[in-house]
Amino acid sequence: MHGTEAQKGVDERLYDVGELTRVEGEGSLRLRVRNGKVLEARFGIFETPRYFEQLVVGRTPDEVIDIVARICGICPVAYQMSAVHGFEDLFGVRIDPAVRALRRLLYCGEWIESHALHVYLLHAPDFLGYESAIAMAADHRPLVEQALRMKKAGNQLIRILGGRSIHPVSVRVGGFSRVPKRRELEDHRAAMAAGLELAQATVRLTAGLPMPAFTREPRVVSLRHAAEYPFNDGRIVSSDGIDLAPSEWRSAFEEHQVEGTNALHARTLDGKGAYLVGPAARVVLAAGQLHPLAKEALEESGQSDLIRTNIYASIVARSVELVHAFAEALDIIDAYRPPTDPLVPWTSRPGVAAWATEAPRGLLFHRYEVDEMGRIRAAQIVPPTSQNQAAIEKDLITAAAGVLDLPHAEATVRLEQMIRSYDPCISCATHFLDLRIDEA
Amino acid sequence: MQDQGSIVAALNSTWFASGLDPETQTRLASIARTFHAEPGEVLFQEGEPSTTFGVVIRGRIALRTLVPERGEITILTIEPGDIFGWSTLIPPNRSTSTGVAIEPLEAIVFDNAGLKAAIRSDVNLAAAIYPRIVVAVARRLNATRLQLLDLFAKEEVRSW
Amino acid sequence: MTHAPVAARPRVGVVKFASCDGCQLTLLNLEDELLSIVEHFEIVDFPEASSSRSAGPYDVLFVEGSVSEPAHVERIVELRRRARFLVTIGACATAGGIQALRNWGDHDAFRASVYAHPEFIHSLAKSTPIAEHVPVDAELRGCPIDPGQLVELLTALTTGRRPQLRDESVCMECKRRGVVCVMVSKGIPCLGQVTQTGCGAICPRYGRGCYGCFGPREQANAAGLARHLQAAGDRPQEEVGRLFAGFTAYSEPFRSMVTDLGGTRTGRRETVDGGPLGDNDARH
Amino acid sequence: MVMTSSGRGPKPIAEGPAFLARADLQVLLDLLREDGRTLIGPTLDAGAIVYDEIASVEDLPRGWGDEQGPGRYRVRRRSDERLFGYVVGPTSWKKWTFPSLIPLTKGTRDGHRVSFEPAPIDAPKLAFLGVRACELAALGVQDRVLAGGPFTDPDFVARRAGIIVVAVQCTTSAPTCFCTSMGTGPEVTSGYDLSLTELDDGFLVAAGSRVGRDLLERLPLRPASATEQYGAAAVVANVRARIGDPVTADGLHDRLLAQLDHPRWAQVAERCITCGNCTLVCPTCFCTTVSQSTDLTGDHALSERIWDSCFSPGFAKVAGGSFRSRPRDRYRQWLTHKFATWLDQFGTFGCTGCGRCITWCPVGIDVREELNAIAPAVSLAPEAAIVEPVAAAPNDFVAARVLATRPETPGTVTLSLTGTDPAFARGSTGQFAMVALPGFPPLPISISRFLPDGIELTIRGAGPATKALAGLQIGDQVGLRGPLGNNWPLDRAVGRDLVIVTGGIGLAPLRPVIHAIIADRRRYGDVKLFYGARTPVDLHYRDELERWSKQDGIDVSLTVDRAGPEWHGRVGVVTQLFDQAVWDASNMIAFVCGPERMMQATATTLAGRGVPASRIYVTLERHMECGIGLCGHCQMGKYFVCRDGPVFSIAQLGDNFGREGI
Repeated sequence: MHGTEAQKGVDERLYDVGELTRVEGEGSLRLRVRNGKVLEARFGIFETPRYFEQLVVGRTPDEVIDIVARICGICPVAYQMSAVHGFEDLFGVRIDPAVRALRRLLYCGEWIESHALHVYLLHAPDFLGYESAIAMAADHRPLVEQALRMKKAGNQLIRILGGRSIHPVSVRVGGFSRVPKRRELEDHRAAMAAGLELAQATVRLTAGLPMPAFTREPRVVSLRHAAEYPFNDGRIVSSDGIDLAPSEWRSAFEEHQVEGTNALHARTLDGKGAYLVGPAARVVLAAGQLHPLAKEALEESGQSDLIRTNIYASIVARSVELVHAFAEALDIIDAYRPPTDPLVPWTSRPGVAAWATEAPRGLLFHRYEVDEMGRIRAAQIVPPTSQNQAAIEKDLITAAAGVLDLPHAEATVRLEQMIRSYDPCISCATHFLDLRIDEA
Repeated sequence: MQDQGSIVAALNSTWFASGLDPETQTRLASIARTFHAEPGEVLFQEGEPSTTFGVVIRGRIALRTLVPERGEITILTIEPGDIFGWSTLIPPNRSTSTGVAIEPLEAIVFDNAGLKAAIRSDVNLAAAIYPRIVVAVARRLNATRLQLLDLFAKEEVRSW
Repeated sequence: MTHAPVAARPRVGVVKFASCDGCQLTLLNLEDELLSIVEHFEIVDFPEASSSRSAGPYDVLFVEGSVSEPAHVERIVELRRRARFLVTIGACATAGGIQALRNWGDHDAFRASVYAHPEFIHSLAKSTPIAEHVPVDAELRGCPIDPGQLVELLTALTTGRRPQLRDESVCMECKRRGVVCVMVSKGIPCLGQVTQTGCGAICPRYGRGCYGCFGPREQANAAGLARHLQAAGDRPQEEVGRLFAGFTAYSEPFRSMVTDLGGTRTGRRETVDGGPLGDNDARH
Repeated sequence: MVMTSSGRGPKPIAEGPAFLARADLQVLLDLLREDGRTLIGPTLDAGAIVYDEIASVEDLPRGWGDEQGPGRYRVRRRSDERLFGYVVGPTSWKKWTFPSLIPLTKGTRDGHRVSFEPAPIDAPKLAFLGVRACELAALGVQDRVLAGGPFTDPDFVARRAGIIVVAVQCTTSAPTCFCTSMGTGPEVTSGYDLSLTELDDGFLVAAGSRVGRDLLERLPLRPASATEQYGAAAVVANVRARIGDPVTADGLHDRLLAQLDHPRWAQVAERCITCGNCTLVCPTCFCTTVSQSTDLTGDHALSERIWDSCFSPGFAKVAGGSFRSRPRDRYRQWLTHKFATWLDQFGTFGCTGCGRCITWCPVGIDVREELNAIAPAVSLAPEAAIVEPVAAAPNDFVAARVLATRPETPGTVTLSLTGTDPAFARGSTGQFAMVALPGFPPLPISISRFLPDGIELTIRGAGPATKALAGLQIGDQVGLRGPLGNNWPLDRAVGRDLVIVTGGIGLAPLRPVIHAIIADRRRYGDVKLFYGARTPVDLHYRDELERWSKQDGIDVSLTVDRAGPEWHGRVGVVTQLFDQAVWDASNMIAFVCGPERMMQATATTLAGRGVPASRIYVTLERHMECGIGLCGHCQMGKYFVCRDGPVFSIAQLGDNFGREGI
């Protein structure tokens, strides 16, 4: 980080983090302010493009499920889910209800693993003033241990269903290549029940954290389902009236390339620009479908409003979703009967397979053109972080005002903390952003 | 002028010449002379024209070759009974290594011109000597192959 | 002292190149061991987990990801200089990863097809494993790496013993666990025979064929397997090729299989301003 | 018939074979469970009939059969309700008699002290239900290999003792069966406690042991009718007829060993993936390896024994590389072991004709085809293997203490150990010890000197384990097992001229020979030591070498591969020291030790100088893990180097010596 060069009469400050830490992937932050005016606010991402949308061309749907998982090591299940539901929708595959439940259970595992990781290991150190959870463990070992216990419970759940916690192998078009025996899930119940209590404690903990002042009311977008908290089904809705089938993302949104950009921004066609996806958006739009225990935790926290207006409070939203994921997982485990037909046969048909599901970080849209041979002809993948970028940059400017009076180092940390509130998944996004603010 | 009898006797004691028929031995002895050298004495130089062919009777000759930065490396020692200077008979007639006596040396040697003349003029002599030279050189070739394998070299140790 | 550990408390770095972060995440996923690991190892650089940074020197450096842009080439050479022990982790670092499928394609076409302004994009035509650029002391295979093998490597480091990473076929692990061969009993093509063990035979245990994410084992007779799969299962050549066109496709002999049999091809990403099937297609 | 063989007074129902209604089979299962036994039997799982824990008759594959062929297996419905209407599946009983993983030793390190604690053996009480004739034969083979001595595997012995075997006669066969050729079936004749022959509505039951007879008496039986007896005999006879005799086992041993250079080996290697499936589904393959693990402190180590395969790359690895680097070598090793050298070692074929290696070969290689292509004729009987008994179980080590350390050459050190296992006091020249440190694989190391209450080991720090050993300090402890292996035949050297040819650290195993000679010098004729090293500093035991030549009447000649000007000794390979020496070989015997290639060259030269192959002895290095012929790694032809060697005469080794890939 560079210091501040104050020249006569000019107070120019540069907040520069060459490589953001405690985020997934490689990104940078640069904010230049002169006399209180933001000259440059950049959330750069120098992750190399891996051309996934090209790699899947010519492959079969089941191969796609394996390949797109590799876009992200933290949320591989999300990629498998958007893809598999898209294909099943196109091919008209009717999956066994128990399979659908197992898919939600798998998603629960990923939310738990990802949220526990972010809340405690990546984000909490900002609030408590540590450089890492490892350093934090020296003073708050029990805290870190409970995080690890929750994380482990989530990872183990994915392991039972998919063989391993990262890039699980069992999700196939039509169901699963293998479904667990009842015993396998029952044996894991105790760990999940313990996790639920820890998650509830987590909401109390994060609700009690000192929230930096920050106010704005962004447009939020997420899936919403009449009966369920959104995982892999529901309609795409927004705080300002968008309401679409999960396959219709493109009727309201588009991607476009900005100069100096290594990938694509998402924006709405209505020209209103930035919008926010992720835990905060989901809690705002779908709180009604939260599991009773999660609802209860949210009310106790008393932060429903703060979650809407203060990005830093996303850590509370994330904690509430931890409670939901544990609670719903327990319900599914208790009700589980192995599906009579774990893997229903299907036949490919040409057309467009498009679907959106809720990754831990927010709405994840996939679109595949399938040819007569049942091979992918073209693909489009829109991860949450690319949808959030515009919002992130907007909030960077909003946040700027709040940090100018702080000591430089502290201010920089605060800005990083702001960006971390989005839990940006940069490997997913693989964008270069170069946002120039013209002197207004 | 040397005592031919003692030379024949010496030749007879060597692997190289023992078993040759008396006639050939006498013929050889007639163009041979005994030769003495002290330790450290250089007998021939790598790359120089090779002028003498010989058989070691006593002592030891080190065949050395110069490796830049590693200095003079001894690649072979020649023991009693063995021959040296075979390049004398085989083009381009230049020494393939430097020969240094490392123990008080006694040898029977043949001068380039005399030996070649004798061989040209005496088919039987040629027929008797060349096979022995070929065997000697083949022996060295085989030994060199084994040396090349560097059998006692330590195992290449990786970081693990 | 009979043992020769790398260092009293080795200084460890974790860095990434082109990758999904899943392999470094595996370290954070060692929930039971993590806290005692950080007692025995000093994690000096691990951007995904900590804001405290160090440019080395490292006693042990874990490298994730493949070399796939110009800047990577100098960076890995520099990192190698600062690392006593360089350990590549995962299929990207050890084999080039799934992104190495582009090595068969036309890179410019790739860029042009994804981006309206390809001239902005800086990436190499090929995605290559770390070992193609610098010497590597040890590698953990897999997409992602196996937590058990990671622990084995760490404990080996503290005791100075050679880590027990077996280079036999996946079948060995599969049969030790009593799994019924999916290829023989179900006719599912499986790369287990030519793939290096280490994962615990996950795919066969989960009713699938191995897709080779741990890469070819020593002397993998990929050609023999390919011949058998084509003949016995009378599968089209390209379908057999696609089996090898996975996460370690760029490792020989899988690479030759893909080159000879096909299995990967470049295509076209529909650009934002609409494609052949029209911009929107609502079926709800 | 077995039942009459029982000593007890016959009961009426036991006069002839008895009949058990299918509905009453559960009674047998209950009897076995009441006896506190876990039942292992056939059950349908994941599209195959596997052996697993079963509770009742309901778990059996009622009405299921199978279709098998090279590289292909499918279960299929039968038209009847048979419980045993299938042929052998992917599982073999060795899963319980010789599990794929067992804990071996707990090692702990406390400062400079080490200790080794053998893992307790826990052998469950089991009942095997549905064992076929070929599988009974396989259990028999395991008994010979693992319990036949001179060394036994305590874990196997304990497990085997806890098992009751209920056999079933084969009433159906698969195209992969060839028990008839291997002489193991299809008729169940011995090795069982009870045998069942399944008929349409029940079983013909017979007892094969006292235990079986006791069970028999508690079953609701009725005498079998003549028709039932005839029917039972007929179905089994049909099975034999259907299988025929696909492989001529007579003389197979010699036919096969005569074809070590057959082009077919290379051809099959193009199809063979060397995946190892054939060896792991085989009911008799017993090769294992030991894997080490430690905790983060390195003070607590665990070693476990897991199934290994001669098809795996690491299997034949030594410092210099793998002895069987080519797939063709691995396939040849496996096939020749199963059908030839196994006979030399254990007096029986390693194959029982169950056909698993054919069905479960993913690429469908048919061992019968290969045998008939490679070895199609007839000839003699095998010669017996040499066995030198020593030492204890593979999992125990006795901790010895380092008394002194002496650097020999750069990277090589000699350790004097004391407090060793008393067995070492009886040890002799040429033997080796398995040397262990917690967390490291035990290593076979030649004993370079026998002391009154200890031994010396000379160690070259090459890999981590040898480095750790070479780094031992005075007072440190190390685990030893031994002495192992056979001796240099000094008795044959008495009254003869002895030539010792060695190179580098190869002098270590011969050092005790020289000590022994010096101790009783007059009994031997001329003793010549030809010793080669890489460079002058690589010569071991320099002070001793001088003493030997100056005062002990040993004629010592040294040579090095390369040297600087300061060296006035000989330069050249060791063979040149004597390939022209004038000597009388008529009464000569030679001991040779060094890198294998050097020993070949030496043996060739010695033979050329008139020393008969029967009097040229070499000591072989092979990858060894157990040191007592149980792990299979060090096999060379019909020998296990650790057990039958390491010292062999060139005559013994024949043209296997120096042949690639043996």
